[in-house]
Parts: sequence; structure tokens; C-alpha cells
Amino acid sequence: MTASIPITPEIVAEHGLSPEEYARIQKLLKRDPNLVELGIFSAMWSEHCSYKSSRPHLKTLPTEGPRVIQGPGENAGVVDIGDGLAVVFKIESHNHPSFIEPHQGAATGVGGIMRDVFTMGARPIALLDSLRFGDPDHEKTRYLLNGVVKGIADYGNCVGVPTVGGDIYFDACYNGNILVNVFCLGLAKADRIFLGNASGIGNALLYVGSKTGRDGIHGASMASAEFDDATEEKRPTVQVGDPFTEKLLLEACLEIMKEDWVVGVQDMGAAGLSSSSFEMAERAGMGLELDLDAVPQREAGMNAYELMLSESQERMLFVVEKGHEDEALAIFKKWDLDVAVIGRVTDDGIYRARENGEEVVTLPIEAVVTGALKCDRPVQKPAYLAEVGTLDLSSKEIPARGGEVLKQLLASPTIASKQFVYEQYDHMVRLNTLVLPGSDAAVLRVPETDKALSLAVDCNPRYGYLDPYIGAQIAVAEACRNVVCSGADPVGVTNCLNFGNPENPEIMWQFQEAVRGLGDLCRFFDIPVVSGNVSLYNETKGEAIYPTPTIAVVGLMEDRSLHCTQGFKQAGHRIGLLGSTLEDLGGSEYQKLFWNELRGQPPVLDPKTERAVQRLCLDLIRQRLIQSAHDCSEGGLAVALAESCFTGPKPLGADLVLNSGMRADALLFGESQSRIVISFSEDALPSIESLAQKAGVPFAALGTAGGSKFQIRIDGNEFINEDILALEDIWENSLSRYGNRVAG
Amino acid sequence: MLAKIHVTLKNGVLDSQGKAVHQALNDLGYAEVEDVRLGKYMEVALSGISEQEAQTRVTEMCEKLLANTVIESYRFSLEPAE
Amino acid sequence: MLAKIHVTLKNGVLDSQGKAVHQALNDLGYAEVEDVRLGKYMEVALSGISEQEAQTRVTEMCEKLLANTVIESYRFSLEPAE
Amino acid sequence: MKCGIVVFPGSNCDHDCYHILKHVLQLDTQWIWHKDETLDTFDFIVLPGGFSYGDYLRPGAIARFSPIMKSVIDFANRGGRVLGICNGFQILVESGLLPGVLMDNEGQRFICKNLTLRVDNNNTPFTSQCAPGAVLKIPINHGQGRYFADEETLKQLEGNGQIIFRYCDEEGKTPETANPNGSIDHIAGVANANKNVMGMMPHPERCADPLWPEVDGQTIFNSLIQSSLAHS
Ligand SMILES: Nc1ncnc2c1ncn2[C@@H]1O[C@H](COP(=O)(O)OP(=O)(O)O)[C@@H](O)[C@H]1O
Ligand SMILES: [Mg+2]
Repeated sequence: MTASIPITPEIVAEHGLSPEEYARIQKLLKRDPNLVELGIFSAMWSEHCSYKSSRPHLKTLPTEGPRVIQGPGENAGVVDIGDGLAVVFKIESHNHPSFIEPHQGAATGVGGIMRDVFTMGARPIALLDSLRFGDPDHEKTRYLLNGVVKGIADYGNCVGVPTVGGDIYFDACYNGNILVNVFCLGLAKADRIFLGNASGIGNALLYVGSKTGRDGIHGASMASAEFDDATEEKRPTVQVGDPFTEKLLLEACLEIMKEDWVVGVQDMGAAGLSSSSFEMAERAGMGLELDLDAVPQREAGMNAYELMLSESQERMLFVVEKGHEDEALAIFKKWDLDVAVIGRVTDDGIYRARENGEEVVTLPIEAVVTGALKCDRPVQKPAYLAEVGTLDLSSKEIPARGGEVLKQLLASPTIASKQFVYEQYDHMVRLNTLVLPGSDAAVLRVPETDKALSLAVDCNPRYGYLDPYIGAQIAVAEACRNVVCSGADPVGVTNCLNFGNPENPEIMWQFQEAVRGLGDLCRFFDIPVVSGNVSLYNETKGEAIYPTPTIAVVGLMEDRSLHCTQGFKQAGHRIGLLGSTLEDLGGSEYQKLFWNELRGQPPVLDPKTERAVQRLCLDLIRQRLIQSAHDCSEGGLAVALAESCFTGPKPLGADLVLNSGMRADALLFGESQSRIVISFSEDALPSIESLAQKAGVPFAALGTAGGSKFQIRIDGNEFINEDILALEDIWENSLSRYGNRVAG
Repeated sequence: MLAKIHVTLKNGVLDSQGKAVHQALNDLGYAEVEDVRLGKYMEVALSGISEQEAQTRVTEMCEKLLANTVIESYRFSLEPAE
Repeated sequence: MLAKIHVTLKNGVLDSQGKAVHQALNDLGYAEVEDVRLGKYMEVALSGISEQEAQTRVTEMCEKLLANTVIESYRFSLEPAE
Repeated sequence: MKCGIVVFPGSNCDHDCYHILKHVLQLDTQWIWHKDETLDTFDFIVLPGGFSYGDYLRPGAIARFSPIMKSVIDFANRGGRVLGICNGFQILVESGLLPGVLMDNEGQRFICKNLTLRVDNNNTPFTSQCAPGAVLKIPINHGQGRYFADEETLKQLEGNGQIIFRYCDEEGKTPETANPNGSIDHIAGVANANKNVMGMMPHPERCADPLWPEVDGQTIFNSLIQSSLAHS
């Protein structure tokens, strides 16, 4: 019956398809599609599924390397780490659902990315969350923060995958559009990677997981209202997650994947059954025959349209060899999952789905999957850049003392400790977390080897606003630097590109520049981009978010005992700085907080310098010359030093002397890149100096850790002298005080 | 005055708790159980306002805090305090 | 038949969730809120049994599973299915 | 010596317990599947942490009716040693093997962090290797760990030495700030009257591998091993 509704221009528009796109469908089919088919086209040709705006740009990224087993194009990327093992990882956004319903939106985001990883045959062993919220004073921010964090916690904790790190920024540009990007990493045998492939005529298509309900059926509010006269209330379009079922699904999938008769598998993500089944068949160049009546259903009276497009969570599609259906069913039933054979692989490249015995979908698979009109979106350099490009420092007063400034920076929720958040996450389960959250990067041991993995995620949106090319480069550089500070070599990158409306040429320019920056720096560093995700249309009422190309980096260390953390370890250790400081106040937290503006140029990033600093740092760690390493980021040198004071085994003060010809605020609070604060015992100093010199990296000894004060003298004058525990209290508790307040 | 508030999941929203309890009851031998839905029940004691005011205020509380209106519906009754 | 079940904390058991909601409502400006108690509300659909049987069976379900009688009390009503 | 780990649907610290018992402590360690009805002979059984049945309704409420639980209860009633960790503790409480209940954390948030516990009774099979009043560093990881029992029960627990662990500060004192979840009397772990069944919210298996800087959790497993040796 859904198949018999005539298609009007209104229905086409409701489905977000342009008249040109509809004409193309008619031409491809040589007839009008029915409503179910139209729904499928609408979903498959959406930006989300087809990457029609972004694909030409993404093609320019470096995706290959000797360790790459699987680059972009599958559910997640795969990188070889030796010993017959591989890491499988990806980052994905769940921005819009999280804004509508922060708890469920974030939770289902976690569920989705985990499925992307275990679909490939990997056991998920770590999650990271990269979050962007609006101004802390905005009326919705606290509610969104608490809801999102609880959603991630409820889901990740229940499934038993530790959330070991992440990052959080607050900026008014996210007031109407928060970002929730979640990263998952899994571990697999390098020769047991599963792909989303439906090959082998006659092989069975198996549905497994939760039953299908009417969750998240988009684009068709009018159409679906028509066929569902029993609707008493408007159907919610948010999906609700069930982490318990996900846990069962995970264990069942890993169990069945030990079998040789599993041909292919894909999770049902966006556009549910449609995208998973079409994509699997397309990759194999096969056809499919489905019996929709066999799909396990949660509600009575669901029609073909709903079954094809529902986004109910915790569902997977398997293709298993003919003859092994019963074994497969037995394994899934052991785990109490709903499971059914819903179709077979055919060889004619056609997708046929039957409802009540009647064929309601007859579509050429390749045309649906690859036939979306490619958009060559126009780009134009944004007008605002001319306005904000300059920053005249001469008119800005330099504070006479820095104590108050430092306190305010430490209290800023973007800089303050994120303990309030990561304490709500189980970050220890599975006993792999060697370095818990709170250092530059999380470090996880690789079970049954001496190796460890290091994970970090980063992106400063203000830099991206001032220059998306450099902003993206800095995001890569900083994430790599974080991983390096923990003692690991970066081996792979995944990214989540969060931007505004691509139909706006200025946004498209930002996108193009960011991708170029990402590609250029990854090429220079020789790190492959193995997976990623694009989230466009992040704007409300024409106000776009700042360009936010979130970058997650995976690092590898051969000897896990050589890992390093950011805190000063004991009184008497000397403190030093690798790298040099420039007058980089553009885009800084200091500029925002004290001058309430965002202008100028983002910090300078010289890839060669960055590489030299990172290599030197790794060298120093591996020669056991340094006891801590911490990169300088938001809040600059003073904040980095203070954080190292707070995060050792016991809080320690520091006595520091700086000499410089530059403005004190730029020196201490500017956000120059390629700098790392280190600490070491006195006797290591000569070796460090000589290695730094050899590497061509500026190095300065700044002072000594210890005492109860955090003191900085500049050119002989006391600039900061504060009680370390008072500073620590501010840094440690600001975010929890904020999150725990109810109103006002 | 006492507001007795029921918050339940909207139709069509997955009730994973209800599903688990349903299964558990069946496993315990209660084959007669056909469906289980779980919701919240709250009693909010109010003082110093009229019933009419209370109507508006409690509605507001539900909308703002007590129910997640994206996926939940609520209903309440007002009774004199016991 | 539909069993409508209310499970609430016994008197004297600290209702920390209720307390948190109470605090939140006060902070949001609802000074008239004097107390908040949180409980669970369940709807269990039953078929093929008499009302009398249902009385016994639902009591049993509550005792066994639906309430933890160390800290919770329950009450229920039976209604014809809608 | 043989020990077993019960796997409920939703258990997620089962592998961690297995790792410690099997690889670190080198015990003959077996999985016990929740759908099984009969139990092998074991020296002790661990109910691991996690979210059995999603913690839906109440943590442990559904798991206690798993087919295997009848046998576990029989085993305990015959004097078999059972250790419940976190969700395992919640299951023991729901099944009536241990007194009291575990409710939402007072702050209404999940908490994962390292903290300190005081051993208030070291005369049990679970703590015999601890010094009296010893302070152990063991992490917690729960959203519903606020222990509660009525006054009469508490008196009994106290009188019988059934309160095994209390949350404390580094010196072993119990100021309000050293109570992470609002547990009554700072209670972190209790035993039954016979002391052969114990539940604790903190996770000893998370600090029992010498790979980590903290290994205080080992004393609990070592105690179990020693007492089982003495027993057999
Ligand atoms: N959303 C989050 N979830 C979990 N951990 C987080 C989150 N945000 C920050 N952290 C942790 O807090 C620490 C500091 O993070 P961040 O301030 O971003 O450091 P940096 O500026 O050095 O990159 C890191 O260990 C990070 O993993
Ligand atoms: Mg950062």
C-alpha cells in the first residue's frame, strides 16, 4: 500500500530531493519510483550517506602507508601494529541528535561508533569523546553538558568499553549547535578483518540485534503520517539506545566471527536497513532479495517504508554462507538476540524487497549507491576574514602582574580540569589503561605484548575560524604532540569534519581549506588518514559553527615501560621548555577572556619545527632523560606549567625564571605551537642540551619543581607568586562547580 | 497540596527496561504477561499557592525538568495534602 | 487486563534522587516545592487470567521482582485493557 | 585450587577477574554461564562487576533469577565462598545472601576513581592477609553503590563483624569527604553472618596486576586463596 501512493512534487521536496535529482531517478529507473523507493533514494542520496559535497575534497587526503590494512571506505580504518595484531578505529559525530536530546543523542552516538568497530571483527577497547558546547553562560549549556556526559557514561560504561580521553571546548559559536564526536578503537587479529560485503549467490542475509521500531524515520513526516492513522502523538524522531543489547550483540558478533562461513557484515547505521544492505551488495557487485515480513518488528503494522528506513539502534546485517544459517541462528539465540534470515544474495545487481508477497522495491543497486549527483560546490573566501585578520597589540595594556590572569584562565571551563567529566566514565575496565585520563594522551597496553597505544583527540575551533588551513594543521600537530608526549609514534589519523552549510560558498571554502591543511600536514608527517566522518549543516538560523575538523591520532610504542606523563614527579626536578615562544595571542583563550575578541592570525605552525620538537621529545623519553612532558596549548606556557605542577603524584610548586624581550602576556599566555614543557633530574641537563642542539630545537631551562608556591619571575621581576594549592583548587574544581550548579 | 506526576515514554519509543522486565517475568513463569512499560512516578509537595497556580507551575516543572518531552509524556493530578 | 503498579520508597529511606530534584526545582525558582519523592510506575499487560488470579499473581511479581521490599512498598490496581 | 566466574548477560568485568585469577594468580579458573543450572565443585566463586541485564529495574534484580543463581545460593548456604564485586555485590544483596541494599549514589552521578578503604574485619576468608585497620587503595566504578540498611540490621552487622570495608581517607579516618557515594556509615563491603559470602563495591581486580603501580587488590584474592587452602 505504501508502494501505491503517487509521487507528487511535494512528496519529492519533503524527501529533500531536488527536481534535478528526481529527474535523474526517473531516468535511471525509466519509470516513476514508488514511495518506498523514493524514501530509499532520499536517504542514500542525502549528504550524510552520499558525501556528495565532501567527497571530491576527501579524495585528496593521504590514505596509504605500509601499516594500512584498510583505509577509508569501510566501517572503520585498520592499521597494522605488528605481532599479528591490528587496531581498528574511527571517529563519528552525533551532533544534531545530541542537541535535540543530549542524553540519548550522545548515547546512541557511542553505540553507533562501537558497532562500526566491532563490525570489522575488532573488540572495542577504548573510546574518546570530543565535545563542543556553547558559552558556559548560555541558558542551555549546563543542561547539554550534563546530558551528553551522562549519555556517554550510561552507554559506554554499560557495554564495558573504557572512555579514556577526549576534549571539551566552550564557545558561543556552539550555542545553537553543539558537537558530540565519539572515537572508538578496537583490537583485532590482522588477518581476521571483516568487511561489509555481500558476495556469493544464494548466501543468506541475516538480521540480528534489536527489533525494528519506528525510530528516527526522517524526511517523511507527512508521508508517514498518512499511512499511520493510529498515531496519537507526533512520533519522536530521536533514537533511544539500549547498551545492554549492544553488549550482547558485541559478544555474539565476536563469537560468530570466529567462523569461516561469515562472508560479510555491516551495522545498520544512518538509513538503517537500506544503507547497510545496498552498500554490502554494491561492494560485492551482487543483487539482493529481501522478505521484509521476516524482519523482527517491535511494533504492529509496520510498513515497507518504515522497515527500510528505520534507524532503530543495535542492529546488524550479516551475510553467511548458504547451509550455515542454523549455526548462525544458534549463536545469536544463545545471546538472547532477535535474529532472522531476511534475504538472499542474487547475481543480477537488482535489489528486490517483498512485503506481503508483493515486490515493493525493485532498484538497480549500483545506481542507488553511486548515482547521487556529484556536487561541485562553489567556494569563496569568507568576507569576515578581511575584518578579523589583524590584531594590533600596541593598543592593548599589558597586565603588571599575572596571578589574577592565571587564576581566571585556570577557571575557564575550556582549560579547567575535566575530571568532573571523566570521573563519570569507566576509564579502567578491561585493565588496559596505563595512563588514565588527565595527561596529554591516554596510554593503553596491548594485551599479551610489550606494546602500548596512545590516543589523543584535538581541535581548537578559534584557530580554524581565523584560518581553517592552519587550524586543521594545528589540530593534527597538537594531537600528534599529545601522543608524542606520552612516548608514542603517531601511526594513524581519523577525523571528523564539523562545518556549517556547504551550500554557502564561504563555508565550503572553510571546508576545502581545512581538508587541505589536514592533508598537507599528514603527508608531511607521513601519517595516513584511515577513516573519518563529515558532519555538515551545523548551524542554526544562519549562524554556522566555527570550522571544527576534529582530529584523533593513534600512537604506538613498542615498549610500554617507556611511557611518559605530564605531571612533575618530585621536588627538585628541573623544568625546561622545548621550542620557542612567539607573540601568538590571536585566537587565544587569553584574548577571548580578557579582550573579549577573536581576531588576528592563529599561532604560527611550522611543520619542520613541529617535527623536530616532536622527534626530540620522543628521543628524550626513550633515552629516559626526562620525567615528564606536557604540550603547551590553550592558556599557553603558564597554564602548561601549572598543569604539570598539579598532575604529578602530589601537587608541587615551581620556581621559574623567564627572560624575554616580549610582552609578558604573550610570553606566558600566548599559544605558540611546537612547545613542550619537560622535567628532568639535574644530571640529565647536559645530555638534554646537547641533544636539543643537535636537533636544532631551542631549549631553555626555566627553573625547579617544589615548594608550596607557583612563582614566575620575568627579567628579574616577580610576575606570578601564588599558593599552588589555591591554584589547584581553582583548576581542579571549576568545571564540577559549574556542572553541579542547577541554575544561574 | 500534592502533585502526583506520572512520566512515561511516548508511544513507539523503545522501552529497554520494560523489555528486560517483561522477559524476566516470562522467564519466572508469568506467561500471562504480555507487555511491560516502565515509567516514573513523582510526588511533589507544594505550599502557599492556589490550585490554579499549581496547575501552571507544575506543568512548567514537568516541561522544564521532570519530563524529557522529546521522548516522554507526563500527566499529573493535584490533591490536597494528606 | 492492565496492572498499574506504583513502587515507592518506604518512609525513612533517604530518597537522594528526590532530594536532588527538590533542590533543582528550588534552584529553578520553584520556592513552593516543599518535598519531592520519586518512585517507579509500571504498566503490566496481562492476558488469559481472571481478575482474582491477577491479584495474587501481580502481588507475587511485586514481592519477587518488581519491588525490593527492604526499602520499597508497592500498590497496584487492575483495570480492563484499553 | 579451582575457582569460577559467573558470566551474566551484561557482566563486563568478567574478563578482568579472569585475567587476575588465571594469568596473574595462576589458578584453575572457569567460566560459569548464567544459563547453566548446575555447578561444578569450586573453592570459590566470583560474581563480577558490570551491568547484568543492563541494570534495568534495579541493579542485580533480574540477575538474581538467572538459572545458575539457585546453585550459587545453595553453594553459599553450604558454606562455599562467594565474592561479589560491584554488580556482583548488588546481585548478592538482591538475592538475599547479603543484607541491605545498594541505591543511587548520593550525587546522582556515576563515579570512577581510585580511593582508599579501611579493613574493618580481617578475620574473614576475604581479608585474612590484611593487617587490622589496613588502608587499601582500590578504585570504585559505580552509579549505584550507596549502601543502606535499617538501624537494626546495622547494629547486627556491626556486632557480628560483618562490616568488612569502609571508605576512608589515607590515614584510615572517615570524614564525610571520604564517603564517595553517601553509603551509610561509610560501608563499602559487607559479609554474611558466616563470613563465607562477601560483597564489595570497589574493584580489587583493577589493582591486582603487578603491571600497575597499585596492587592492593591482590591481598583480597590472596586471602581467598589462603583460606581455601586452609579449608581443603
Ligand atoms: N570529554 C572528555 N572525556 C574524557 N576525558 C577528557 C575529556 N576532555 C578532556 N579529557 C581529558 O583531560 C585531559 C586534558 O585535556 P585537554 O585539556 O584537552 O588537554 P590538552 O590541552 O593538553 O590537549 C586529557 O587527559 C583528556 O583526555
Ligand atoms: Mg587540547
